[in-house]
Amino acid sequence: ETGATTDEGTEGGGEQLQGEIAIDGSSTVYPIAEAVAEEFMLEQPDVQVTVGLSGTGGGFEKFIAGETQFSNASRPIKDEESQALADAGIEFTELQLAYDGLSVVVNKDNDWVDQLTVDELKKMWVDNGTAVKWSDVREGWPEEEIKFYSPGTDSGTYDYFNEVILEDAQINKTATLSEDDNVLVQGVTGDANAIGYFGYAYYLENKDNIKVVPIVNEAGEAVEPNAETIESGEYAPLSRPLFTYVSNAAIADEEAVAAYAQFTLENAAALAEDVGYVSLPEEKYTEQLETIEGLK
Amino acid sequence: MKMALTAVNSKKKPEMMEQEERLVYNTKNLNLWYGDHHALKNINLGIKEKDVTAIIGPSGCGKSTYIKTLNRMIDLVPGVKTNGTIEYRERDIFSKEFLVEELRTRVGMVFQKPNPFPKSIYENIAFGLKIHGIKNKQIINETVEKSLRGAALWDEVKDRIHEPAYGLSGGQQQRLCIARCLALEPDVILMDEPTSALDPVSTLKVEELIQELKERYSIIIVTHNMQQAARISDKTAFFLNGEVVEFDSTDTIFNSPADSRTDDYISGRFG
Amino acid sequence: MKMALTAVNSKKKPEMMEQEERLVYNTKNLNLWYGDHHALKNINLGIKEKDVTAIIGPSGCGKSTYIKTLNRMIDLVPGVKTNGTIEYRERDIFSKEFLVEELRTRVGMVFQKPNPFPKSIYENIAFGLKIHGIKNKQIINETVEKSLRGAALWDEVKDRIHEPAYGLSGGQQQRLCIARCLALEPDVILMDEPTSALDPVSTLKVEELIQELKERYSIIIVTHNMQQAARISDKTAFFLNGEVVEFDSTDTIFNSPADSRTDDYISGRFG
Amino acid sequence: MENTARVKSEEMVGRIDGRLMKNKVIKGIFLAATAFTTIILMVLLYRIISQGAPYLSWDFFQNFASRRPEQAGIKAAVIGTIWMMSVVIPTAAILGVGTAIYLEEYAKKSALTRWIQMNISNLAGVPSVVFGLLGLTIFVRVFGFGNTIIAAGFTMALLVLPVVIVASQEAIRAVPNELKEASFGLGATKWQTIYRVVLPYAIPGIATGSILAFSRAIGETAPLIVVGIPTFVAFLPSGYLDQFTALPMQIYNWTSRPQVEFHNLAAAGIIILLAVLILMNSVAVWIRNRFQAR
Amino acid sequence: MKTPNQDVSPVQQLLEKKYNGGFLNRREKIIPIVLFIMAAVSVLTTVGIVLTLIFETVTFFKDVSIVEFFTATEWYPFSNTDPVYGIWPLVLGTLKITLIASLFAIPIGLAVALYLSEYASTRTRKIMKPILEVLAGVPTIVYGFFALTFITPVLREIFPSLELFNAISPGIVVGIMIIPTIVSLSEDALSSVPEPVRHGALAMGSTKWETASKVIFPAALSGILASIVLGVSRAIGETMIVSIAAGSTPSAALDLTSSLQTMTSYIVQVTTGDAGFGTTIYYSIYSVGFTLFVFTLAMNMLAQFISKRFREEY
Ligand SMILES: Nc1ncnc2c1ncn2[C@@H]1O[C@H](COP(=O)(O)OP(=O)(O)OP(=O)(O)O)[C@@H](O)[C@H]1O
Ligand SMILES: Nc1ncnc2c1ncn2[C@@H]1O[C@H](COP(=O)(O)OP(=O)(O)OP(=O)(O)O)[C@@H](O)[C@H]1O
Ligand SMILES: [Mg+2]
Ligand SMILES: [Mg+2]
Ligand SMILES: O=P([O-])([O-])[O-]
Repeated sequence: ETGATTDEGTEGGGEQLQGEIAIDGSSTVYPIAEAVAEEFMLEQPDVQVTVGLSGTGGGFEKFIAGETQFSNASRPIKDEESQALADAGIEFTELQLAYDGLSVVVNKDNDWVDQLTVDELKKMWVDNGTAVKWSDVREGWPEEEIKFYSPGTDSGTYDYFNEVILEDAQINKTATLSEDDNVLVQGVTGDANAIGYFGYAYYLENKDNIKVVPIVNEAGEAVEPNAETIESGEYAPLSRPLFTYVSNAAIADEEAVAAYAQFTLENAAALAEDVGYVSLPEEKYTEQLETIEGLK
Repeated sequence: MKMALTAVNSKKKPEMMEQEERLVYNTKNLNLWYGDHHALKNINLGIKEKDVTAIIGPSGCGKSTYIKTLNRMIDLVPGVKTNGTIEYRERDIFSKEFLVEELRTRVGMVFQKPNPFPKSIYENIAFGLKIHGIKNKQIINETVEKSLRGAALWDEVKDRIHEPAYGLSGGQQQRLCIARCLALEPDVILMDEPTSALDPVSTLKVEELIQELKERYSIIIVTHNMQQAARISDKTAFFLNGEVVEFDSTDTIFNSPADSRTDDYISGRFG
Repeated sequence: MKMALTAVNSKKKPEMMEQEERLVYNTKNLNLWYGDHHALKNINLGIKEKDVTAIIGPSGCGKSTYIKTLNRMIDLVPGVKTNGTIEYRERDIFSKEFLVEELRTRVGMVFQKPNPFPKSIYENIAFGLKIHGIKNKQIINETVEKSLRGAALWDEVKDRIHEPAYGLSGGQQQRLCIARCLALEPDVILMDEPTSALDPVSTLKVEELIQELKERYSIIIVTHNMQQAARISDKTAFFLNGEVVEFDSTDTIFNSPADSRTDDYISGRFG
Repeated sequence: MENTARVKSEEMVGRIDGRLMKNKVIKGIFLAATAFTTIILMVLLYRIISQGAPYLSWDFFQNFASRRPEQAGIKAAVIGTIWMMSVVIPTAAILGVGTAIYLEEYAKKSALTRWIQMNISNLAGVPSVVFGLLGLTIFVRVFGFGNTIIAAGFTMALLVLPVVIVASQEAIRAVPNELKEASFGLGATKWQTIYRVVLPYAIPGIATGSILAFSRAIGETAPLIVVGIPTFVAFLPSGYLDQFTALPMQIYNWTSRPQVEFHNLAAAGIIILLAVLILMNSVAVWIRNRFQAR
Repeated sequence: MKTPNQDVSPVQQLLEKKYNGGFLNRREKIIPIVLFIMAAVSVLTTVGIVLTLIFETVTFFKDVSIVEFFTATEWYPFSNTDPVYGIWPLVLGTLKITLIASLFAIPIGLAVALYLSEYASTRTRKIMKPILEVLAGVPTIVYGFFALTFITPVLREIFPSLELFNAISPGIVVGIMIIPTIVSLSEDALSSVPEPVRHGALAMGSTKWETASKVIFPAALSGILASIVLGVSRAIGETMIVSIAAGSTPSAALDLTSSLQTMTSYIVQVTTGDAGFGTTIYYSIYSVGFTLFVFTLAMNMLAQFISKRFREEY
């Protein structure tokens, strides 16, 4: 399988490229980026690829400063950031790499939650000044205070959750925030009244210790996150795309960057699944490959 | 040399023969090893109350070792083995029942280099009382004054007893260390070359002090200065290679020693 | 006491009057202050070549200060002010052109406490040569042997010259420090109480060495031991309170001093 | 007089048992504290070792980072750390010892000297993140080094510099004055005395103090994060202006991954880091023993 | 200059040549200058830190009122609607962690140091100190997970009401982390009190404890204080342990059982997070960094003042 992509990937006639490629940005996207870089360097050992994890915003900061060619993001670029890029004279292209299904999870001993709607999520998570008990969410649930575990307010994951669930309302101030998703896993595992959310990969890895909550989508079905439901878009609205942004000038000027962009799109599907994310539908990659072709 | 010493010695006040022969320390067949090194060999020595007993001998002969054994400071050296007994006022100092803390309270020690505590003059002297649970301010104040007077230091420092002891000159520091002992009203004071780090003036002062102290305390003093031994002591023990060669009245030792090695040493033929 | 000293002194070999009067050091109107403290007061002293000149006096009288001024080690003390001149071989030691490094190379110094470097015996002696840029192995080897012989130490250490100097006894260390000076073939050797930290045996050895060295070097020695001054020196200067009270041949100073203060000090009436 | 003295003495002697008891109890408490600390640290070590030891293999040393835990290795991080330390150690050692010599041997006791001294002890307490911010602004941006070995190395060197200075100062101050006098007395110049007498004597102290500081530089994560050191680097640097990654960065990254295998790899990485620390400390102990055999 | 009867030795010849050839040594003049420049680096570092922090801090205060910064009791920069920048919760978080760490580490650290210097055999001391020193270098992420996955569960067994993220567990672990620093430096200070002073006390019949507490400890006080200051500074500056085990909820509550955020963990959160360059949030890390710098500066000054007051010379 990889053999096939190799031939296409080095279509310059199997020539060996040289150069340096600096990638930085989202820690959520990092595993995919690392996998791509790892595979790419097997084929092009003379191209030195580095991947950092300064976070989506930190990545853009470097991208704007012209220090990186690719900037990984777990959310779409913000207006201020594209403005700053425009000011710096850097044109860019957005590439979607994969989906991540934000997984809402509860403690294993939680036997009452079977599914949640977006409204229920919002009711729980938005700060309305009163402490929320499970019984406030649905009749018959225990009269226990809910313990919230959320990624830090400065993360792409939080950003997305904010967009689709909180809709810019203040998150419940009793929520425990942590930058490290493993820490959140620990939180939910250790607390019977806990609820939390984080990247699908973290749920997948810990599925024996925590329970994922099916979320009711617009069609009214309660859907559990898994590879199919995320890819097909059934798991909504909590599946989100992951991006990398690439500098157009770099693609045009540096063969290695163009080859890398191409390689990324060709292999993202397989590699994303390898590291616990979900691939996009095939045609999305093809479309983007064409865009790249046009920039060369 | 010998002549000179005699001259000095003759100035000493006559021995008090009338006093009954009470021993503060009685050492019997004491042997001591540092690891394999046999440092004290079969020492037998009875030390009389209210005497100044000088211990002389060439470097390395075991003077410091012996004096440190008397208050068991030698315990602090790892790997030391002893046998034989030392009796302090008829109690075996090596026995379990005789706590070193008690022994050291009754037997004060003055070291070669003045070693005051890095505290004020006052606190240096109050230290001993405080650790022994004496808290009464008045008793402490009185004792501080009494001890400083006893060490002939009071007049020099009375205006600055709350200043650091390290501001004193070497000789004053040494007298402070003596005062520190006196505060506990010891029975015996051990001194290991107490003046060897001092200048002549300070040495003289300390020697004078020793002369006064002997009225009330038994004093055992190690010195490598034979003139000093001659000047201040009643009895002298001559150590050589870990053995007591001769122990007698200072007069005898310096003027008509029984052993030829003593004579050789005294007259500067070696050591 | 005086009698004793005379007795010792008389053993000294007669002064060499035949030698012409050449001065190594000529001190003129020297004054020195530590901050406000006037430590040396109008010193005038001419020191003769190949003499052993002893400097005596009670503690704090300025002996060390004076000797440290002679090779400008006093420069290391902050806040020292001097006026007057000291000429070394007719060159003003305070002048800009006379570098202290040269002065100290020509004038060796031995300190109160033996202070060998924490290196091997060999390296201790080679040190002076190396800092002066002498790299020739053969010269160094020869000099090491010659200096150790000169310091009467060769026989004792020849089998272990590459072992650490700290393994030597105090007296050997002090002789090593002397050997270290000799390696630079100095003209004058200054000694500040070189035996006061030593035991009697070692003291004797060092004294003997000084007697030998005076054949070839001019020696200035500070001592608080009057017997020592009497035993080894040709001339003696008596310092008191930063002043030179009397400077004369040792015989005169010890037997018929001109100044009554000298007499008082020599005979132990103070100090 | 005689009498009162005796009585007092008896009174004091009577209290000895109580005092000894107190001594014993306190000794017990101290011993317990020591045992407690040791045990906690042993538990910490045990957890790391039992988790990481199975992952230590030749491949682990040979391989670059990988998305597959079983292929992932620590080569880039180890080599990167070595490169970084090759900047940190000489920079901090030369600046630190130089500063210490200046302050101890040359500086006059002036207000300026006191101010420099105070400044150094303050710097020792400045959090490492703040040094990270400094490195980011000065070395990465202003000097334009980017997030390279030299930028990270200088940042870390500044971070540990105060500790190196203080340790060196103490070591230099401990050189007996007599030795300096001996050297001056032989006509040595000031620098010769410093170079040939003071420094050799002070080296064990300088080395032990500094190695502790360098151990800290090896284990610090926060400044590297702030400076923006990349994590995935699948090549070895060939110069000081190359990018690199370092052990704590790699460990940090692995601990934050979802897969438990990566957490185990992190533990294996920590074992390596501890091994490096132990090695460095052994060097310190060796230096101390070697030079103190005088 | 030579006496005539003496044959001129090679050594003197060489020396003679050296001094006649002039002994002008430029090196001796240049070296102090070079060394001074080295000493200036640490001053420049401080200047660099202050400048770095102050410029961005000033920019920050263009957006946020300085009054709000010091008086508001909420730190909520990420709110899209109305962000609040009141430094107090972060300062409080730092104080809580520092306080718990100090309460834990200072007594234990000093007890261990006293044990090692006054009671333990030389051998024990020789083994223990390097071990502790190695542990001083364990990366703090390791301690962080130790807090979260070991200490916290143990504490929660004992106090079930303790939340997963709290001040106590990371506080204790920060304490554990700084114990080696305190032990190592205090032990140095204690054992550098000269042996004769110790013997002086023992010879008066004092027990080891009396000697240690009344003589040795006061004599070593300034060194001990320095070790404490360094340890506490590290507690104030500690980042990873707190980020992992204390959550990241800036909280103005005095309660120790719930999640909090410290100044340092905020800085790391933002640098690894999402904040865009040039945003107020981005500048806020410099203002927090500056506050932190002032904080440690104040503590160091205080400590120096104290140590000067209690210094006992020996
Ligand atoms: N801690 C020790 N370990 C091993 N040997 C020791 C120790 N202390 C002393 N010795 C040895 O024991 C012997 C007697 O030593 P001691 O210190 O009692 O001699 P001294 O008569 O006091 O000599 P000095 O006049 O030099 O003080 C010497 O040979 C010495 O080397
Ligand atoms: N560094 C210094 N600063 C200030 N005063 C000093 C210093 N060194 C010595 N003095 C003072 O100068 C005077 C002379 O001191 P010096 O050391 O020369 O005396 P000394 O004759 O050598 O005495 P000793 O026999 O005790 O060695 C003394 O009063 C001393 O207190
Ligand atoms: Mg002795
Ligand atoms: Mg002197
Ligand atoms: O690293 P982030 O994906 O949370 O920006």
